[in-house]
Amino acid sequence: MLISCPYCGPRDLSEFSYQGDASRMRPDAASTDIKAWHDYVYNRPNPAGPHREYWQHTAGCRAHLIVTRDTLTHEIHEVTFARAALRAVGGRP
Amino acid sequence: MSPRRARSGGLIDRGRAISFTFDGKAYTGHAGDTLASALLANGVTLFGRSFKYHRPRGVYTAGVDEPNALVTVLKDGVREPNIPATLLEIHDGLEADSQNRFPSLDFDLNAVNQLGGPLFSAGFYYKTFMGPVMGPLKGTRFWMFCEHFIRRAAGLGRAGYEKDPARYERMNAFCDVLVIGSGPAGLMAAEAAALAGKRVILAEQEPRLGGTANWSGETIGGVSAADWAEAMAEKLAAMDNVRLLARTTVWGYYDGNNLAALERVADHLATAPRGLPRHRHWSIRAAKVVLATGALERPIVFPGNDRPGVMLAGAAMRYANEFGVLPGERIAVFTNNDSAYRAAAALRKAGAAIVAIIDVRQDISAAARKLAEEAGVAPLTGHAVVGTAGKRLAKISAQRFDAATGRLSGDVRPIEVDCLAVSGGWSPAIHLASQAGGSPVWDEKLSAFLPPEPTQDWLGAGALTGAATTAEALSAGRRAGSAAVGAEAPSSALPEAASPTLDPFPAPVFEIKAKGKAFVDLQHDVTADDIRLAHREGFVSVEHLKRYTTLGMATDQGKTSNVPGLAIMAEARGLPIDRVGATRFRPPFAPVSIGSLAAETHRHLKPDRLTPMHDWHVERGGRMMPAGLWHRPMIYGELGETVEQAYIREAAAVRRSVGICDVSTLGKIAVKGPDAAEFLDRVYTNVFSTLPIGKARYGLMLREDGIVLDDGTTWRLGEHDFLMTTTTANAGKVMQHLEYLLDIVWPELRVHLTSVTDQWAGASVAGPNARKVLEACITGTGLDDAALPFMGIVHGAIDDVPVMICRLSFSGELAYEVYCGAGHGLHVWEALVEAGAPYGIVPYGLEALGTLRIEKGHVTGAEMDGRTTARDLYLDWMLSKKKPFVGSALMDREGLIDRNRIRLVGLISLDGQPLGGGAHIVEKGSLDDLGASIGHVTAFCYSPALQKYIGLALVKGGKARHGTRAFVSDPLRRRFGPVEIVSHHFFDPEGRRMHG
Amino acid sequence: MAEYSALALIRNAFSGNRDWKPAWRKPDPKPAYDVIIIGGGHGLATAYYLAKEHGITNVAVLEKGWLGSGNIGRNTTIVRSNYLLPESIRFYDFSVKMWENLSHELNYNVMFSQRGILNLAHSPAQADDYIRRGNAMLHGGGDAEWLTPAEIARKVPGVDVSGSARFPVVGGLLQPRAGTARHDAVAWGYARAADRRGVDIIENCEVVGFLREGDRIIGVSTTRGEIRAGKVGVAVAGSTSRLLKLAGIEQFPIESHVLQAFVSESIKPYVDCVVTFGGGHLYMSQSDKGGLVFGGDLDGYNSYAQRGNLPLVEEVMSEFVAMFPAVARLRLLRSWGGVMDMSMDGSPIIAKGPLPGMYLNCGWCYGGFKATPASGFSFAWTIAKDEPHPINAPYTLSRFERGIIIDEKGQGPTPKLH
Amino acid sequence: MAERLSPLGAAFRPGMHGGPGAGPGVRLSEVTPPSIMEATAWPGRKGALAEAISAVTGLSLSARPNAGAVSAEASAFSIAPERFLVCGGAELPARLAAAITIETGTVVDLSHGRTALRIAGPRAEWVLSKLFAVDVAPAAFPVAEARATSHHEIFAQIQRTGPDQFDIFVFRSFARAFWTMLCDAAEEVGYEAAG
Repeated sequence: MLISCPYCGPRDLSEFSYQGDASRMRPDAASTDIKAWHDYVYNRPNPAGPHREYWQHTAGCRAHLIVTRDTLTHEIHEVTFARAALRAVGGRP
Repeated sequence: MSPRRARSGGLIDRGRAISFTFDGKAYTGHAGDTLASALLANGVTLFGRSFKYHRPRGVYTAGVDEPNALVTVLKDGVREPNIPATLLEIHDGLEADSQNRFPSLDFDLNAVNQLGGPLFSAGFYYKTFMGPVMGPLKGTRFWMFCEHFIRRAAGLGRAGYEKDPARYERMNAFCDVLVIGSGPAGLMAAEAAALAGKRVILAEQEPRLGGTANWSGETIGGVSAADWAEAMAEKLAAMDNVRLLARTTVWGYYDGNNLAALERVADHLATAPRGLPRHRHWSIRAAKVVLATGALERPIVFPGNDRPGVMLAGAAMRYANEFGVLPGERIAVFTNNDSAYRAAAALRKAGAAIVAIIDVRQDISAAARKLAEEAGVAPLTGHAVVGTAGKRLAKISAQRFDAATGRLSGDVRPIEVDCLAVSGGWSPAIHLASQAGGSPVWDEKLSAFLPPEPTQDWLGAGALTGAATTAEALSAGRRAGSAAVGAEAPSSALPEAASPTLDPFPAPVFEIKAKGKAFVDLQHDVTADDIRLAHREGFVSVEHLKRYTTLGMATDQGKTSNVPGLAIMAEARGLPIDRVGATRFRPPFAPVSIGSLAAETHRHLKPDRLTPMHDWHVERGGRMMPAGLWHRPMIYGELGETVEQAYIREAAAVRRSVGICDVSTLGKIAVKGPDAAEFLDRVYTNVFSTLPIGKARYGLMLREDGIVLDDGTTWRLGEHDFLMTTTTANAGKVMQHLEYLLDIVWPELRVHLTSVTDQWAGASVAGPNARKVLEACITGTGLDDAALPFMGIVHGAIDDVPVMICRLSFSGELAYEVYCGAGHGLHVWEALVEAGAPYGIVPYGLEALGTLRIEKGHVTGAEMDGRTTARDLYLDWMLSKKKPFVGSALMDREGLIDRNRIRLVGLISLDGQPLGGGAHIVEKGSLDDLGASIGHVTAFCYSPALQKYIGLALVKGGKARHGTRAFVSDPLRRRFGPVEIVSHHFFDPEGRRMHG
Repeated sequence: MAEYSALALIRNAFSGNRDWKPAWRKPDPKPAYDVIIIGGGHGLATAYYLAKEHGITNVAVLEKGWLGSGNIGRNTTIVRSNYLLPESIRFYDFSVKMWENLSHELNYNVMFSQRGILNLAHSPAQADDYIRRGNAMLHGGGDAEWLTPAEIARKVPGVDVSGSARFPVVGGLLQPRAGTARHDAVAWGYARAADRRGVDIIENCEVVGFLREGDRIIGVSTTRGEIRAGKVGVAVAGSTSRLLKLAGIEQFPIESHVLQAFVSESIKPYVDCVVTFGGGHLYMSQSDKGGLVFGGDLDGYNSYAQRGNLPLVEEVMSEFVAMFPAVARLRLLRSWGGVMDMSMDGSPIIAKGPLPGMYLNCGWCYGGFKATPASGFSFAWTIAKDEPHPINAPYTLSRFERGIIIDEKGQGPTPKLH
Repeated sequence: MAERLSPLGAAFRPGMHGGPGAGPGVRLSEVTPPSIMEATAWPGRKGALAEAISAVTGLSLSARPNAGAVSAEASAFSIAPERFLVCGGAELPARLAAAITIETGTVVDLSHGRTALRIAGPRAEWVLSKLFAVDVAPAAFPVAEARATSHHEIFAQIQRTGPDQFDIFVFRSFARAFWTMLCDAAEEVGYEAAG
């Protein structure tokens, strides 16, 4: 599998670290809603099909990426910088 | 002259004789021979013994699909089993041995297995060997007794235990087009893409480019096909944008058009030149792939079809045309299709007598008849071979056969032959296409699976797609090559190929049912009856068939047996073949050396990570041990010292006077930016924003789930400038954790992180005389309590080298961490050692470091094992109540604050014996009557300060047990003894020494 | 019924093996059952124990493909109970004891061979870890031995115990009662034994939805029609999230990951026990056919594709030759991928719920095969009695919310690391 | 002040090694400059950072991904979306720190933390291809560009400083291991280790 890092270009999978589901929403830091925290930390949609997920280009530019990838075919549909995307929406995907 | 070498013809170099041995006997062949062709030329027909019945077997194919002729190669002082003789190029001094026989290939005792044939039917072992239900052999014992013999009888070659001395290498490649297969289609594809100026890699598994052109006997462009291929290869080789990879098997088609190939660089050489790898593992990223992998011939299944002397017709033709070898002198051909007629004609032309062509079809094409004439024999149509005889093939029997009903009739006609060339049609080599994704498509007329619709970026050409003639292959190849690069096809005329207009479609006959064992999978000894038995017992899907009978699971991966096996099951089920299912092909296409995939790591698994003072440690007798990738001194051994004596000496010296320890491996992260302090407040459990410049603070990090992640000190060097330290083990993990938080959780924070672990060399100088040592060599700063209080930071110089010193202590002594640029690390270290000489400064290793920290009750990875909370470690005082931090939300869940959790305590051995890391703690019991575990020892040492064996432990209830007695229980090492549970703060709990 | 035995084998050999009967029937689904189990892996064992232990025989096992096509037929066949935490030791030791009698119980040779498993330790800290585990096993009633490098060299020739190894071997933890079994035989043996007790094993029957009455699950709709049931058990490791989505549960503490497995060409007996490499992550054993069967880490990302990646192949081979330097000269024959049900703490869930009428058995990570008997036994118990057996009582779904985590590796809620 | 010590130690063996004899395929050397700085901009400030670096070093640096500039005294390469690796003389750290305000970004001194190894010669691309999964063909990786990648655990920033010349920056603690691997990979084509 090759991931097209928006900075480095297409690179081998082995250069990236998988950081999991990108649809998780971290509760507000001060929130004491255990249920919400539990959902954030433990629960996953784990879809069979397109999956938005975080990857870090650890062995390259070290940026975190949001990758949309099909878990049935491993086809990658879209790659963007995570930080820029999240800043644009105030940290809430 | 060898008995079976044709007088002329073939692409071998008759001028170069090559000597080799097989089973210790010397033979001669020619350059260009494979072991198979050379042995055939020498009249050898017996190559090996089969897997289960140990039946004698001859060479069956001429290539990668070989099920029988597997040999062990002895080279470089090591054994390499299971190499197909058909792929093994001979070289001077080659030593090969036959396999799976005892005592010899000619006389194999295990052949007695044949007598039990019906007993050893498919899956017989599931039904027996279970042994008695009662008595001494109950349970698994009887089975394991039987299994011992089964294991010895099974297996093919014998592997050695010596380390493989060969060099392996990985190569990364990128190209616009990867063309796989260099037959006429592949050559044309490569040329078309190359002429468009694109980067092309052409991979061919054989030593010589050309594929079928090397043995088809056809002409292309007015010259012999082999000459045409050679000219094409030369033309491509001269182009800068083309890389030709011969002896290279593309074996894996992975996601993202990443393909894996094995290049056999030096196997064919008597000795490899220095630096040349034996095998090279190519990882190729291709924008497009052209699959021109051709087709593999398959046999017809009939009784006695495994006798040495029976081989595929295409293989027989190839031996004659490519190697100038006659697989027999009196050859019969048995076929269900036209292609075998070409073999007959070629073999005749090479000098063999064709004694019969037996064809299951009643009617054959005119072209086939003409070829039969060339072969000098009238085809026996509507007939089938029903048996064979002879130790090596001497006779076959033929009988009238109705292809529509499969019925045999009439007299059995014996025919004396020494070789039978069989063709059951051709199966496109769809393996890579199938690996790429999608389901193969059954073509009824071709009786073959065609490649699936591409789901990745590949195009097919040639026989792979069912093309029947060379002319079709040439034009399809060029089309594919051009299409792959999005270019117009070259305008030059296609080379003309002259080939007979054969009927491309075989008769759908896969098996001749008559009396006797008819083998489908030759290597695994799976018979047609085995398949029918599987059907009878309900193992009817293709996967069940494979698993129950082991069909296609051998080293040839069913290349010859797959379709016949499916066909026999389909018939048993009364279904069309495609309804039985197609096998999903998985990497590798053909077996690939494990060494090549390990590549350069075969010689050294992981890189060595060294501190600036590494060589000093080694020179001073430091016994180095791995700490992750780092090498760190465990002890500095003096003559005659045990490890325990050494660390006690080192630790005692620290408590008594002063010691020095290399702490360069600690993770160090520069945390910079206007929001750095805020960021640290969020990731640490305690507060850092209040930390003054020039001071350090101990910090604790949790995971989001409330479990301890790591600890360390962080130093404030400026308003926006922090230096964080982490444990050696967790440096990478913490860095990633922080980067994740900054990129994803708090993208609004203005903080930059940089790993500076390697920038700084660190030396910890500890002991009552530590300050004196530093004072003896430092310039530019004072070190008294006012200038450098506990947890203070100063800048100065040692021997003109700038240093940064933080007064902090892991040992409980007055101690300083001295940091300088790594390139100066050794210099500063030596200056410190010199300054310490008057005080008897002692370098100390990890064991002494551990001893000192155990005496102080400091926790490390053994206690922070990914399951413990801050409370478990009595670090609750570090959990700020003023602010949320990572992990604060979930750290108070009921399971994490349970009173019965295992929590940190100290242990004192009461019997004067060591405690043992990993020992458990029990309230009562003995080695013969193990009590219930209430916890375990995480670390232990002999404490020179306390003059006792002490340890840290995680014990249920923790503090509540202080002052009570328990036992350390280590049944694994037969140790049991009394302990007292105490506070983990063993030594100087008030911390007077480090503040002193 | 054709009892399997040596005598039966001889008798049938004389009659040309024509009288063997199908190992299990191929019935059409009935409109309703007392219990439906979705998944022909652990589900087969569950059905068998429902029938045998609880007398519940009106049971159907639904398998979407051919029987054994899931993880029960795609693993590296290791059976062991060398765990650290008491909950795990109790459960897996129970399982090993069941394995020891399984062939007799099923009248089917599942080829459980107690050749032992040896975990090599490569640093003093790792040795302490393994010793802690070995002692935990012994205190929990299991078996364990500690081997020195010299003893390891004698027991497993070919292992690099030299000081020049990148991560020198400092010792090894041996569990003698561990071993390997023939994975397909386990599926087929349970299927045959359950079938003989009246259970309907229905292949090529994919569940496409749940039948509900309010919150309650009252059956399933399948590619072979609707089937009603008093209770529905879900045991579909690798597809748990997909199945639960059909029941309206969108979020669950499971991720699906690919694990690759490998087998070398067949060779004469080379290594007797199962060996694991502590300098990385690798396990290997030799099958009765002679192939070296081995595997390593997960590919490391969510996947349902049963397709492995190349870098992981390279990584596994690197570790393999580091442990056994001679195998560089051997050849990789086949690789395959399976989809693992990775839970958030690396331990399974075997519990009632999460909806009324539903029972869940999932989260096996890549340790499900060895659990088959105990999993089936305790799941059957839970379904039959509506309460857990003591061995599966800790494996609740609520444990994450309550913080009662069973984290063998101490990796926290990062499924790819378990 | 004391000389900065090379991390290569005894692994550095000057002279000709390996290969078939017809001259070295590559030349290997350590070229760690006196100063190595990492400079990182806040989002949207990469252009300003490039200007500041240019002002200090006299290079004409763009903010384009992977791009760099080299002069006799200094070099700077973009190594990440907002990050540059800047090399130069002993005075560079102080000057760069002064030129880059907290409003633009931050700088970190890595002069001791990274080691630069140079591979030059006709077979440099071939040898590098053994170690790195990046396309080193000139069209894909032109002169004055950089690539951040890794050889297994060893993180590496590769700068193409000539048609046949690459400078590889690795973490100092890995430098000896990487040097050894580089030599090993070059053995096939023959190499000269030079000071």
